[in-house]
Parts: sequence; C-alpha cells; structure tokens
Amino acid sequence: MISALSMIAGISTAAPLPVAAINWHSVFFLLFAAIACGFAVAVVAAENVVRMAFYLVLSLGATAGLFFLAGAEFVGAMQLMIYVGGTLVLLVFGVMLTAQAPLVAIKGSGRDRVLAGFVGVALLAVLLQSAFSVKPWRAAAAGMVAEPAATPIGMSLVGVRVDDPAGGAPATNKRPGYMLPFEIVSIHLLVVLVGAAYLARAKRRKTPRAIEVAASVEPPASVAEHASIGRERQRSGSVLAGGRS
Amino acid sequence: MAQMLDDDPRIIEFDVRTDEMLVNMGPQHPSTHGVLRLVLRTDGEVVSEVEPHIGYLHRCAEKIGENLTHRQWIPYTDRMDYLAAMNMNLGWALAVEKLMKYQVSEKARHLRVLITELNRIASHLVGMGAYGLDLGTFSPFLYAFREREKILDLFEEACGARLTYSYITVGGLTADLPAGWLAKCEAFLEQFEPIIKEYHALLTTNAIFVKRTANIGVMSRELAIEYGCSGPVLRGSGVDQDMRRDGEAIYTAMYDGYAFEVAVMKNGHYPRDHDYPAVPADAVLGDCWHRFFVRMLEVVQSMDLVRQAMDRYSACKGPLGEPLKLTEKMPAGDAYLETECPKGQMGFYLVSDGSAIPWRVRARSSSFSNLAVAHELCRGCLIADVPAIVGSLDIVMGEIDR
Amino acid sequence: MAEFLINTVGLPDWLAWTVTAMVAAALILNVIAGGALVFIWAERKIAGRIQDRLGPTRTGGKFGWLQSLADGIKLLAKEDLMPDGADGMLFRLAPYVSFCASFCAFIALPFAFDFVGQRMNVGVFFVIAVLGLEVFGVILAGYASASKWSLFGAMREAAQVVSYEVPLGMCVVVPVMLAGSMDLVTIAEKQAGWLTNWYLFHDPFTFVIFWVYVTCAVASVNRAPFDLAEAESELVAGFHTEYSGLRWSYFFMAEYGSMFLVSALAALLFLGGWNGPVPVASLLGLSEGTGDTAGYFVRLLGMANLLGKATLGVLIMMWIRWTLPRLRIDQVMMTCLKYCTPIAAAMFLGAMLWQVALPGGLVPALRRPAGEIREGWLPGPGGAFALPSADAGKVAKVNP
Amino acid sequence: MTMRGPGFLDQLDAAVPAAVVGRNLEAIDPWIEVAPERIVDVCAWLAKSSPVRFDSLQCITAIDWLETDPKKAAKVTWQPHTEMVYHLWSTSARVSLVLKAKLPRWKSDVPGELPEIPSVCGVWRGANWHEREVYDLSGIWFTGHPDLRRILCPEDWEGYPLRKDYEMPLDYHGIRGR
Repeated sequence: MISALSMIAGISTAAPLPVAAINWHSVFFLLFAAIACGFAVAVVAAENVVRMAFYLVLSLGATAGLFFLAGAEFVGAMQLMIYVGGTLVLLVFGVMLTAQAPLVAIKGSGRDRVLAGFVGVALLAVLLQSAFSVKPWRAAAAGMVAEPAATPIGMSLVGVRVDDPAGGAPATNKRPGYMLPFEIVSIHLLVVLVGAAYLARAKRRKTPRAIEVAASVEPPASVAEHASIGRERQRSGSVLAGGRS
Repeated sequence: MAQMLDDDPRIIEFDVRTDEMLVNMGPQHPSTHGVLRLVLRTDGEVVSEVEPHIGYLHRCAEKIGENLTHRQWIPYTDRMDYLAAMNMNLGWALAVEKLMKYQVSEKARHLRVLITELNRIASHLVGMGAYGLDLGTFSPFLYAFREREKILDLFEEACGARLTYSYITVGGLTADLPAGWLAKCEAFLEQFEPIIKEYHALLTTNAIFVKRTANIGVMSRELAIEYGCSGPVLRGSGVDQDMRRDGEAIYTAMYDGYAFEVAVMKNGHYPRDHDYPAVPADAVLGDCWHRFFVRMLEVVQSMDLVRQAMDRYSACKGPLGEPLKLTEKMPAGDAYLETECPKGQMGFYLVSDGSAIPWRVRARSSSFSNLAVAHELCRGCLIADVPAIVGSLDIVMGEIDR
Repeated sequence: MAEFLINTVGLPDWLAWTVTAMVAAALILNVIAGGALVFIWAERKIAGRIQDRLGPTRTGGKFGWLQSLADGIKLLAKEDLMPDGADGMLFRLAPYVSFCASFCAFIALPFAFDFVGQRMNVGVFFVIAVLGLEVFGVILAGYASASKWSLFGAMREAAQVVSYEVPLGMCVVVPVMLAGSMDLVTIAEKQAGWLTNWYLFHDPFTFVIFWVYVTCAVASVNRAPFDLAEAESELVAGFHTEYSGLRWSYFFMAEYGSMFLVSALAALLFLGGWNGPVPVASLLGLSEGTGDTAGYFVRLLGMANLLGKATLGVLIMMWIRWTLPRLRIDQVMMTCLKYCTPIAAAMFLGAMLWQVALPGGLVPALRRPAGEIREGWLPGPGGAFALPSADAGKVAKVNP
Repeated sequence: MTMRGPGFLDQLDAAVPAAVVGRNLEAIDPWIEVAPERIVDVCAWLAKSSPVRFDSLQCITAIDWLETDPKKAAKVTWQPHTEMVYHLWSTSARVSLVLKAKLPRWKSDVPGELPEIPSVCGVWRGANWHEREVYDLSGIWFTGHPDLRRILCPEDWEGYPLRKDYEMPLDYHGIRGR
C-alpha cells in the first residue's frame, strides 16, 4: 500500500506533467497531509499506549511522504531513518516493555481534555497566523539548478556553499557553509550518547527478588474441594521459595 | 523532596522495576527432548531459576512389573529408554540372572556385547543430532539419522524390530544372528569410520558450536557425584567411572578380554587410541562441550568393541542356548544391578518372594538423576543456554518418567 | 503508457494515470513475489541437497517446482486464528507493515540502466532507511501476540536490527564515497567495464568491507547464524508463534523480499550491478543509447546480470543457514559492537586514505598524472553544476 | 562389589552407636538394617567421615510388604510393613552398600497417616528427587525435605499407586479411571 502510494507520488513529481484536469501534486499533498494530521489526532485520542505509538509511526511516515513530495528526497529519507526508524523504534520498544496491565490504558479526565484542547487551538492559531504572514517564497536563485541532489547539502555541511553562490561569485569565497553548526551538533550527540550509556549501565539485582510463585497451574475450582484431602498435608513452603538454603 | 513524595496519596508508585517473568518452556516445546516442562523464572534474558516438571510420560511400569513374570516385563524395559532398548533389556536380564545365579553361554555373552555396543552408537548418534538441533543447526540431525537407519536395519534383520526390540531376554537371547549379518555389520563399520571425522568438523570443532557450548553449564566433579549423575554426564566432569569396567562381577565378566579405554579426561588429556580433535582453548572440564565430546569418543570406542565382539562371537563354537522358561521360578531375595547405558548407569532392583512374579520391581533411571542437576547448572544463564544445557545432559523422558 | 490510455483507450485523465501507476507498482511487486516463490522452492531443494536428501520431487514434475504453489495454497487454506489476549488491530496490521517496508525499498532499486521504479538521488540512503522500518512489523507482531515467547522474539529482533544498522550504514558509505553519489544508478555505472572495475576489487579495504557488509546484511535480515528472532529451539517460533495461514505467509514473503533486496544491494554496491564480469555489450559495440531494440537488449542483459548476482547472494544465505548453528543474543550483539562496527570504521578510513593517495585507483594512477583525474561530483568542467568555468580548473585541483 | 569385612561394620557401630539393628552378609547383595530415626546420622557418617566415602546415593526404594490375597496371607511369615532400601555407591573405592530400614505401613497404624522417616537431602542433594518420587508413588513422608511434592503424578492425585492395597480412582477430572 505504501509502496503503491510512493510509486504514484514518484511518477507524478518526476515526469513533466501535461496540463491535466487533475493536479496530481496537490492530490498527493492533501492525501499525505490528511494522513499526517489524522493520525496525529488519533495519537491524542487513542487510549491503548501501543496503538498511540503505532499511530505516531504512521503520522511521521506521512510527513516523510510530504518531504518526498516536495522534492527534498534527502530530508525525506533522513526523516524515515532518524525519526521513524530510530526514535520511534525505541519509543515502541519502551512502550511495549512497560505496557503491563495498569499502564496500558491511559484515560485523561474530562477537565484535562478541555485544557489540552484549548492549548492545541491556541498553538494552531499562532501557526496559521505566522504561515500567512510570510512574503511569497523567494524564487530559486539565478544560476542554481533546481535538481534535487544530496551533494550540495553534503558540500555545504563541509563548508562550501555550491548551491547558492549569491550573485555568481565563485563557490569558495567568503560564504561559509554550515561547518560550525554541523560540528556543534556532532559534539552534542556524542555527549548525549555517553550520558545514555552511563545511565543505562546494567544494574542487575544481586539476589533474585522472591515473589509468590504459581509455578504449577491451580486445578479448576470444581476440583479444588475434591483435592482438599491431599492439600493440608503439605507443611513445607511454596514451590520455589521454601527452605532452599 | 523524595520524603515529601512518599506521603502524597495522589502519587501511585507503580513497581516498575524490572519484574521477573515466569515462562513455561514445554511440555510441547521443540527443544525439550520429549514431554519435559521447564518453568523458567527470567529477568529479561537472564534466567534466575529453572524448575523441571516431569511426569507427563509416567506409565507406572513398576506397578505393572508386580503382576507380570520376569520375562513378560522385558517389553516394558524397552519403552524406558526407547533410544537404547537393547541396553535396557540387558540391564533387566542381568538383574534377574544375578538373583537366580544363572550363567548364559559364552556365545550369548559376546552377542550381547556386540548388540548393546551397536545400540550405544545409535543412541549417541541421536544425542549428537538432537543437540545440533538445540543449537539451531538442522543438517547434522539428518546425517546422524541417516547413519542410525543403517544400524536399525541391522537390528531389524537380527530381531525383527527397529526401536523396541525385546531381543535380549532373561537367560540369553530370543534368536541367533541370521547368516551374512556379520558381513553387513562389518560393511557398516567400514563406511562409518570416515563419517565420524565429518561430524567432528561439522559440530565439535565448529567455531559457533564451541562458542555456544564451551564454558556453559559447567558442573564440578563433586556436584556431579552428589547428584548421582552417571555416564557421559559424569565423565564429562572428569570422574573416571565406567560400569563396564567398575561394575558388578556378572556385568564386567561380559567385557573380560575386551581392550577398551574409558573416554574420560585423565591427567589432562583424552584417550589417544584414535586421532580426535583437540580440546578448544576456552572449554572448561565439565561444560557442555566436554559432555558432547565424551559421547563422540564413546561412539568410536563402541565401534572397536563391536569389531572385537564380532571376532569373538564368530570364534566360539557352542550353541547360543535357550532363554529361561516364561514362568521360571525365582529364588526369594533381592538383587540390584547397574549397567552402563548410553545415557548413564541404569539400575534394576528386583525383590522376589519365590514365585515367577517379582514382589517389587524398581528401575533407577540415569536421566532422572542427570536432569535433577539441571536447575543447578541453569542458574544465571541466558534463555538460549537452557536448551544447550538440557540438551548436553541428553535426557530421554521415557526413562525419567517410567 | 498514460498517453496511450488517454488517446486511444479514451480513459478519463485521472484514471489513466492511476492505472499506469498501479501497473508499475504491480510490476515491481510481482518481480519480488515471483522471486520469493522461486526462493521458497530453492530453499527446500538446497536444504535437501545439503542434508543428503532430494527435497520436493512430487509436486509438478520431477523437480517439484510446483512446491511453492502448494505451500501458497496450504497457507491460504489454513485458518488465520488470533489468540484471545491479542491486540486485534495491531495483530492484523503487523504482517502488512513488515511486508510493505520490505517491498517499499524496491522502488529505488535499479535492475538495469534506467529500469528503476523511481530514480532517487538518495537511492542507497532511502533503501537503508526503509530496511530499518521492517523491524516495526516484527515488534508489533511480538507485542500483539500477547505471548511471552513472541515478546522475547520481538525484543531480540528489535535490538539486533537496530544495532546492525550502524555497521550496515558504514559499509554502504564506502561505495558511495568511491562513486561520489548516493544514486544507485551512478554507483553501478561507475563500475562498468571489466571485472577489475568492480568496487570489490577497487582496493583491499573495500574487499574487507564487502565481507563485513555481508555479515551485517545477513544479521539485519535475520538469517542464518543470526536468526534469533524466530529461533525455534528456544523461542518456539519467536515473534510469529501465534501467526498461521496467510498472515504468516506475509512475514515469510517479507523475509525473502528483504533477503533479495540485501543481495541486490550488495551486487549493486560492490559487484558492479548490471555490469557483467565481461562487458559483453560494450564489446559488441552496443550501449544503452544506440537505438531502441539494441538499447533494450543491453538493458535486458544488464537485468539478467543483476538478478543472477542477487540470486547467487540469496543462495549463499541459504547455504549458510543449513550449515551453521545459531549464535546467542549477547554473542550477536558482541559481534556487532566489537567486531563489525570497528572493522567497518577502520576500512572506511582506509578506503578514504586510499582514495586520497591514489584518486584514480592503483593502475591508472601509475600511468597517468594525478591532475586530470575526473571528479564526477565536484563543480569542475561538465560537473554536476554549471558554474562559470573561469577558475573551475583550479577548483578541481584544490580538493580532488 | 560386596561390602568387605565385618571390620567396616565395627567402625560404623563405634562411630554411630545403636544405629545398626540387623545385618545379612550372606545375601546376594549384603545389607545392614538401620533404625529409621538414625538413618541421617548413619548416612552422614558414611558420606563424610567413613574410611570408604559413599559419596553417591544411587537409588531409594520403598517396598510395601502387605499380602492382599487372603489365601496367601495365611502362609506369610512377616507382618505387614514398609521397607526402605538405600543403595549407596563410592566413586573413590568403587564399592556399593545397601541400607534397609523398616517402617510401619501407616503412622501409628492409623490408615491415611503416612509413615515418616528423616530425609537424607542434607547428606546428598541428589536424594531430593528420589525422595519426592518415593513420597509420590509409595506414600512415605520424609521429614525435613525442603520441597516435598508429587513429582510423577499430577499435583492433586490421591492415593499412592505402588502400595499393594491401592485402588485406581474411578475418574480424574472427568477422565474415566476404571
């Protein structure tokens, strides 16, 4: 299903479109946007924690679709890999392990829903206001080829802005790329990794915690009294605990 | 701050520390040999406690033994360790002969050694194949069964059955070998020799196999002896004990004059009568690898014994001799005898009140004691190690549950 | 094709385009589904041969080639039951997530010069990203089956695949660096010509990193010694214990799909993609550009090459599966973190230094001065970006 | 391997006075009879401080001496009782030893009260499963056993199958017994 959709999206962007009654580009834009927003709402509305995580996966997947639609393939692939493939795997992993009985269903009370709704609407208003106040997007700089490629991004990260030389000046003059922010981010990630490794170091409990153990299946109620004669003769403790010195 | 939190009723503190999980491995689990149920208490992948539950194959053969004559009970001994039924029959037959002080003919004695050693090879082949299956490799299982089929064909010609033979019985054997059987047995041994080298390459010295078995489930000498383990499990821990050499007089008399060396690591090295692969560096005496390696050595040792038994069997002139009558009376009294079966020392205890039907019959199973030590070995290992350890003990549920 | 549908068949415009897209998607799906069927049959035959037996011989003729169809029908007829404690929606959805993720990567995979679903400039990156999504299907299946065994299987799978993405990514970076672009078509094009042009033999570092790639690929696809997730001897059947019938077959197809994908990627990155060991097409003077039928023939030959190499990769994976025992989960993690990643990093460094020292590779560097080695992606003459050529030459030399 | 020489017996008597109450050295497997309450002291001495270390307990058996057939009961010489048989083995000296102990069929002859004998789990940990099996099948209560439960029969099975007067239950959880 996803592959068919991306196929259609792929064809619609790459091939030069005849002036068709249907503007495929907007069709897919609406489709992906609908999926992204729809599942985002579903994340909030769902109660089962694991389903929330899964809706989040679909929502971010649709956002990646939007990036591909916008021709930013590198960022789309990055979104797929970092967000959906990395962060959400760990999120589902964490949710899956802790979603034992008491924590699976999270129900917000009525008051929380109203409050959350209010905050959401306020944020939406701010976003809309800022979106509509932007001057029409700058036309692509003269001389820059609009061919989406990962290479200019890579080059700019290494300090050479090949894609936008600002007025035809040679590529290597004073317009520095994003070398500095790139290095800062990598150092930052390193620190995060070291911190995570330190926090997650194995804290294995020395002696296994004694818990009351139902190793053998309890016989059905109807047989319980039937077996009562043999039951009270047992003086020693439960199966696994007991006098094991 | 933490103090304040404690008495705030609204904050419900879930016990979200890593909770231990009780997991049932079995009784219908592909890697437990037959119907064994292991209750694992695990903390994530680390197993903190293993509790074997047995009894799913319990047929109370001992109660039935109190209503049948000694020869009628032979088929029940077949069904105990169904992979080595000949050794079981021999154990019971010798126990009754010990009580009745009955001496079988020399020809029968050599034929018994020949047959039981062949059965030991077949049993170890199953043990090796199933152990490969426990560690995830499927092919050695089929190679082992291909060779075992040839042995079963030989048994089928000798006594008509392929798994539960009832061939060795009280007072001798039910029939003599058909003509041409010895030639076929020789041919089998001939082509089996190089294949053993192939199994060593496939499993014993395979890097991943060594990584999965070396230094895992290490059992010390004292622990093995204290739990009454026997056979390859005991010899894998370096205890030099083999009932064919140290057992009762009536049993060791069968092996008089046979040249064989017990497959155990004595003063640092295994027997060097054939060229066996070297012990890997990180294998500790008493771990799964050594138990497996002792079984592989015993296969070669049994092949030598079979060859010697064939020569002696064809050399002796006398008749095979008839087994005892079905309702032969037994003298009052009791007798206990342990024989060296492929899985370990299988003991039969017989109490008679003077009639042909025993008063009480007791079968001491080797796998029963070998499995009892499993919970000591599996403490603190990973889940993937549990089948490796239980597989290295090479247990058979029929024998444990009787 | 869309124009054909619009003009001759007279379909309304939007329907024509949808049909074209559907046909293209179906083509790719069937290439893989057909491949999976063949691989199911091949796995049974190879396993048989390795285990000294025949494998299927009865269904459909002497070689049992209809066995896959028989399996398919059996799986269709089997009852798709669901354990009662299971989480309905996720249980039903998990196989399709895993299935789509594994097949979605085939969009960016070129079978011949421009026989590619969607030629992406970030082809390799996209494939690796989507390969990582397959782990979702397994995790959800493991959780939704509400059985302890599948939970274990899912946890192991997640840990293994996520951690093997790191060395896998590193191994993929080397051919990308050598070719200068992430576009799979460019990478394969750069390896045109004789066997020696393949990146496998480009320098000793890429040779070693190819084998690290094979290990990581086998691990990230959950096969052979790393198949912890469905370790039948410990976890009964791992994450798909509770699945049966059609749902189970989706997991099966996903596994074979990603096996084929990973071997096709290996062929493209290291073994010259559609360029055969002997450049038959260029020897005959044909090339993609020369005329319709000749170009079509060259592309077909290229496609045959790639499919051959990918199938060879899959067969090797099957061969490994039926000979080696399984590793334990901590050993799998240890090989990833202590062996694969450091070796991949070292080889990457080596390959980079080799590239700086001998830009054009060992032999040409000895013959030609370093100066005019062409750099495809740098803004030199005829480079990817039309820049005023005044000082382009200088640029080329500054950072080759 | 029979137990050589009465000399060994004298050392045993010296070490554990008034424990050995009978012996039969001429039988096929010579055995000595031990008072049930002293069984642990004898076993501890045999396993830990005897010149011949019996470090391995091979097998524990319970024999139910009760003749249920009235005709034969008349000719029987012994009184109904239960007999415990311990087979020991010394891995160092490769010698075996058989200990026997006599117990009443029911504790203070009240049917339903299991006869009791101290457990030798303290001496050999291998005895754990053997004693559980004897309890399960023959109904002998081992005092001091860390975890005495049925091992072969289901947890809620009644009766002890290897007793001579055992009646198979009519049904078990709806499964017809007889």
